[in-house]
Amino acid sequence: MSLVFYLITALTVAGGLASMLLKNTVHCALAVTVAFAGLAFFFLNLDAQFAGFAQILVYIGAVAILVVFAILLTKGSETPKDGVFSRTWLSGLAIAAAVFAMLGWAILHTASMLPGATPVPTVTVRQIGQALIGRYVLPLEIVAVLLTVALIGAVIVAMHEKEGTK
Amino acid sequence: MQEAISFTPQLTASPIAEILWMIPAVPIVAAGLSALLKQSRRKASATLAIASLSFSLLLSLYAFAHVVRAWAIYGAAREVVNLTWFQTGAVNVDLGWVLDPLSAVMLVMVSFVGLLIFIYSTGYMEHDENYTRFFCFMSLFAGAMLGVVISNSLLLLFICWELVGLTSYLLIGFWYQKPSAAAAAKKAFLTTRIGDVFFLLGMVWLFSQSGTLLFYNHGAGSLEPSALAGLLATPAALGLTAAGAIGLLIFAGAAGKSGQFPLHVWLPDAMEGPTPVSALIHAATMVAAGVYLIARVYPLMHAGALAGGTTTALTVVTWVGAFTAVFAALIAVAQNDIKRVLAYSTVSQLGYMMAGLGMGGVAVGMFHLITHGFFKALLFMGAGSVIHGCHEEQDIRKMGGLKSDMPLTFLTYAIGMLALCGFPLLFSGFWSKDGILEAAQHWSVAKAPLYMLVFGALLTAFYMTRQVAYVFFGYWRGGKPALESPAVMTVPLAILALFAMALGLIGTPAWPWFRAFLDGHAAAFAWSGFLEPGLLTLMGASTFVVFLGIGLAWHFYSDRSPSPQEPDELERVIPIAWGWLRDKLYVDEFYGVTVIAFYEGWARVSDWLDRRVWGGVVTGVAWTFGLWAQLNRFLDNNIVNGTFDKGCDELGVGGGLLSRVQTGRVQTYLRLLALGVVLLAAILIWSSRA
Amino acid sequence: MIQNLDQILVLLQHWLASFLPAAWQGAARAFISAAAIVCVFPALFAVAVWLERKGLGRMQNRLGPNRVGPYGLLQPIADGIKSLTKEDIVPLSADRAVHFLAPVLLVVAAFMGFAVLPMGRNMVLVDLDAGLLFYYAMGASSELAVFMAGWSSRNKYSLLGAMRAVAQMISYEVVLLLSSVVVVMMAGSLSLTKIVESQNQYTWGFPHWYIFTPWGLAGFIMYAIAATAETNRSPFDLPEGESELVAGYHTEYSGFKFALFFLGEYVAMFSISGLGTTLFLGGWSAPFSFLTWIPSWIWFFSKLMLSIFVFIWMRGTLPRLRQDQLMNFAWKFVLPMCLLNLMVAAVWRFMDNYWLRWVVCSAILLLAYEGLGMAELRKKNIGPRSYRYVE
Amino acid sequence: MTPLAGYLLVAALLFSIGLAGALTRRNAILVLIGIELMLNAANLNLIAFWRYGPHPEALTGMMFAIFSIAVAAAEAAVGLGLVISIHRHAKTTDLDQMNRMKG
Repeated sequence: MSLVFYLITALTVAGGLASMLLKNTVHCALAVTVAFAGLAFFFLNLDAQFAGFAQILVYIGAVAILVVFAILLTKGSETPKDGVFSRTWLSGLAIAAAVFAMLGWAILHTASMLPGATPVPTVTVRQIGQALIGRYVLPLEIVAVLLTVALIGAVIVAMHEKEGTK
Repeated sequence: MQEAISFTPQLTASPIAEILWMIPAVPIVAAGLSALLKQSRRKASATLAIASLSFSLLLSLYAFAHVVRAWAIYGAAREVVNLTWFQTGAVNVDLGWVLDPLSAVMLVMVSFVGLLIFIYSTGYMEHDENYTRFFCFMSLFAGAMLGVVISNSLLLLFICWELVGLTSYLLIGFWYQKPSAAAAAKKAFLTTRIGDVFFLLGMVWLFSQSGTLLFYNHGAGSLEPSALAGLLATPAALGLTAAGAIGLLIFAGAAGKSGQFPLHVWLPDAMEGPTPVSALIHAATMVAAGVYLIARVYPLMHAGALAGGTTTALTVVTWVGAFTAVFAALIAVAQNDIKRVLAYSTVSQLGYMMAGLGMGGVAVGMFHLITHGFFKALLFMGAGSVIHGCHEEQDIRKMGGLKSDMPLTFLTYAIGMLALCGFPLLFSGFWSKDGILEAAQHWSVAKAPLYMLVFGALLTAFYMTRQVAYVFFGYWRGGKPALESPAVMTVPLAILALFAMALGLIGTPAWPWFRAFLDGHAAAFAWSGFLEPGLLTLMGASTFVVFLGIGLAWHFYSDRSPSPQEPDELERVIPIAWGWLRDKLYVDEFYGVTVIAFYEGWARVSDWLDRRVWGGVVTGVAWTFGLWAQLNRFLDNNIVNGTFDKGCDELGVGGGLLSRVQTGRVQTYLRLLALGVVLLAAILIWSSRA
Repeated sequence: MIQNLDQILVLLQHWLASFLPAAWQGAARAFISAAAIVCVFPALFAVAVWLERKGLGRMQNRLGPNRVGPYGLLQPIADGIKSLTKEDIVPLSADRAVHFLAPVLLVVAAFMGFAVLPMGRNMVLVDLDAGLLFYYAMGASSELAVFMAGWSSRNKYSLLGAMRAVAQMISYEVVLLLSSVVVVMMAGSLSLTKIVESQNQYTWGFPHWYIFTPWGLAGFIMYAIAATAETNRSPFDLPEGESELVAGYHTEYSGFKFALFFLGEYVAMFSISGLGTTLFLGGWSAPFSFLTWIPSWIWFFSKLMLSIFVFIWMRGTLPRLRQDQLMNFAWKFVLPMCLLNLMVAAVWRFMDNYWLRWVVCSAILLLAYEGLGMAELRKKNIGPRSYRYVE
Repeated sequence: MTPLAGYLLVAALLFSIGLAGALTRRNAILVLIGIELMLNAANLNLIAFWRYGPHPEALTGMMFAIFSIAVAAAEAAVGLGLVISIHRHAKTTDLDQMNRMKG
């Protein structure tokens, strides 16, 4: 548990909390990018360089931008009159708390069995590439198809209907 | 990438085995090319198809010769080339092809008959505007079929198998403007699909058990002793071993393709397609693919049989085959469509093959398959020639006396008919059927199949003679007079006729070359082959039966009056039974009734569920309904839909009552979800501690 | 001697670091290099601004800055002082925090890119195994900064500019990535130092730069286009098209923050040119084997300045595109070409006959270029502007 | 407390935060953001287990994380597309008002 770990934790959790609590939707989006960045730092801290950079590229470079675009397109940036939280926010919070309690309990209960510090694994990008087209070629293909389908689907869903196609 | 797909064969096989893949590949490529051709490039497409298939034929002949040589030298000859398609996780997915007597024989048969039919169809399809499409599909089919033949991995076989099914669908529905054709195509596709589901199950099971789908892989294949032992060790349900159960599942797939009894309904309707298609796909090759598949996995079916004994799987195969043989023959007696008669006869002959496989082993069944492939193709092409000559008339009651108008067709057709009847000594059908009967005679389990098959032989002789009498003898009952077909159609007929006679000689008891070849031991010529106990009596019996059938039919049908409306002679004798037979023993109707009964039961059950269980089930049941409707649409449209709508309305009502729970708010659902997770986890933890 | 001249900066760094206890030296070296980067590039920025204004002036038949110092050489300093002393105005309705963070984030992101650029032999701050990925990750985060700037100033011009900028940057980022993937395929590594090493060889005195291959040339051209768009330079400078929306996303910025934007833009330009140099122009390697005695970093920076000059030149020459033309160009022309280029690279990789592969690859590319271009022209999506005069 | 346990705790916390947001916010887009957070927490778990697991050289956890990042990107694209089209029809992104599906 190094100092770095605590710093990143603070950053990430703060980002996450802010993104869920702030009133202004755009602020939330920006805050969540902080959380994403924090997670990327976590990955780097875990010697998963590739995953970390991929995280930044995908989430900050793409998802965050998508989100802010969506916010602006749906006029979501101005805060609604009747509060930002749904009417039944209390039960939701309770359930989330319950989930956290459950998870935390499980982790702490089994913490003693978890492995301690292990030697740093050396993973080159080359190895990852080999794995991607070797052992994991099938998942790779499937993900490729999925992405294509998702892209087309998103376009079709968000596209303006022409007259008469309704 | 090299790691992922390494196309290096795992051992060095002979050059011909190395390039065996070209046999199916070339026609498929040809199909791809002719798919790009313009509709007007008729000659080009035909040339492409014929050239590619002739290439395949040459290769096949070479491969055949190679195998024969190897067999002469080493006895058994089997070469496999396997390669890894891709690997995911620890699992290798392998493909491969095998060159052994079985595949070699089949290769030659398929490519030879196929080539003849291609040439024939250049004449037959002359006036069709979708000529190019036709040849594209045909060569695609040929390629896929050859792929089925050579494949050494159940996966590859399944892929080609599905391709074959697809092309069959496309070709039955070739004249999709005719609603009947479209319906027939759908029916064929879906019916075979039922079988294929079981096939798939069997395949997956086999994979999970033996870890490979390769048939032969130098001791590591799934059909080789080590794997078979493992399969025998693992018990399945109903006292079957895993081997038996998998075998039966695969047999279900085979039954679907080659129209065995429960799933035979599609084959007669498939005659909606062009006649060359019926000849190639639904007589000679594709329907035989099922039989070939069983022959291929015979070790699996036969595994665990004691000396001279049999296994459950094989017994099932036998009974299904024998029953189909008689059943279809009965129906064939009362058909008036020239092609339908042949279709039912095909079904019954396939039954013979299955029975032969079940009782006598690979050689017996395969021999009948090969001979049947030739003479049934001959018959279909003859029928096509007749139809062509009679200006697309298919009803035999409106024909007659053609023996003078179309002498060549008549001659060849007569030869084919005699071969199919099993006319003694001169015709191949006699020897191959005799082999099956002999096997039935020595079968240890029961004698009933023997009698069924003999009866079947009688019927076969009867209905074939009836047909010939109708078509070629008596007076011309049609409209404008018939014309002989062009040489491009009759020459292939002649060639096939030659084979329909000569081919029998490689399988006589005196010189069982074919059996020896397939079983991998030397063949010797000895007249003493005839002197085995009971053999001569059996031959005498079958000969007598054949003559009896021909004689009866001749007695009934030799002198028909010129009026096409006049009822069938047999109908006068046994009107009720006749009606039954004419209506194909009401199988389709029977399916309709049973399924509908099942339907209403299901409707009531689900209705009851709805009144009590909440919305999730509602959609579930509705979905199942949808599935059933999909699956049964081709059976009996109007009634099914009636029940279906009724059921859905009631579901709607029930759903309306019960879907009050759903507030339509996403977050509510998410909340319930999370809550459920927590509760489950809590239960889990609590139970694990207590 | 030559070696020392080449490595002089590295030696200097080590010498400086050697004053500290051994434990700290690693950190110290890193700090020194970072400091060097942070000092050098702003200086370069000043030079570049002067060059641009002078060059543009000449191209537009003006004198350009000539008041402050000889040939207006001190103009950048004057500008700097001015922008620093100016009042920093933040609109009342602006979102203060975001408005403040935007320029900072932009500059930081722009500078981060240099961390993985090898500016000479052994002259790279951190030699990451996934260097290229890191670079693009950093580049991606600058888009957010632009958006923040535009959105936070509560000004329709700013917002429009930001939207344009982000859309354009995203579209062209795809192209940027894909056009550099070919290099990765060939070098077999994402580490920029390895990429340079693989280009630092000579046959008959000529270097193995990737630009000297069909796919490399195509890749470089497409990379250059994408880079111009990424940095919002003319002819892709719609986001700050003065004539349309005052100054795009930094309309509402003044004084030092404006200077920061300015700086960030140029630094981004430097870093992206540096990357282009590294990927296609052989990084710090000399153009001829007999010139290798000249220090590697000189080569790097001269190539850098050369590409900067090209940027300026293009700005002086080409008219601005229209938004739809821009997008169509990106998605319907450059992107397909990029994808094709990948295949061409694969062909090149697996075809062993040297001359044949030259012919095949160039043929494919040229044909595709012709075909696509013709198709697009026919659809009137891109192509020469048409003018209609009053009869 | 082992480092792994620390990472797991952080992941759990992030997951719960995301869940809380997804359960309580009105704005559909923010619900999506919450879900993204949950996904990321899961990724953190995967990577952590990969790092401290017995076979890091097998890359399983890392691969899983990379794939899940890709899938998450697709999910975001589709989700936001849906939100936009819903907004086009219902003129709102407020989940409390989107209860057309109620039976």
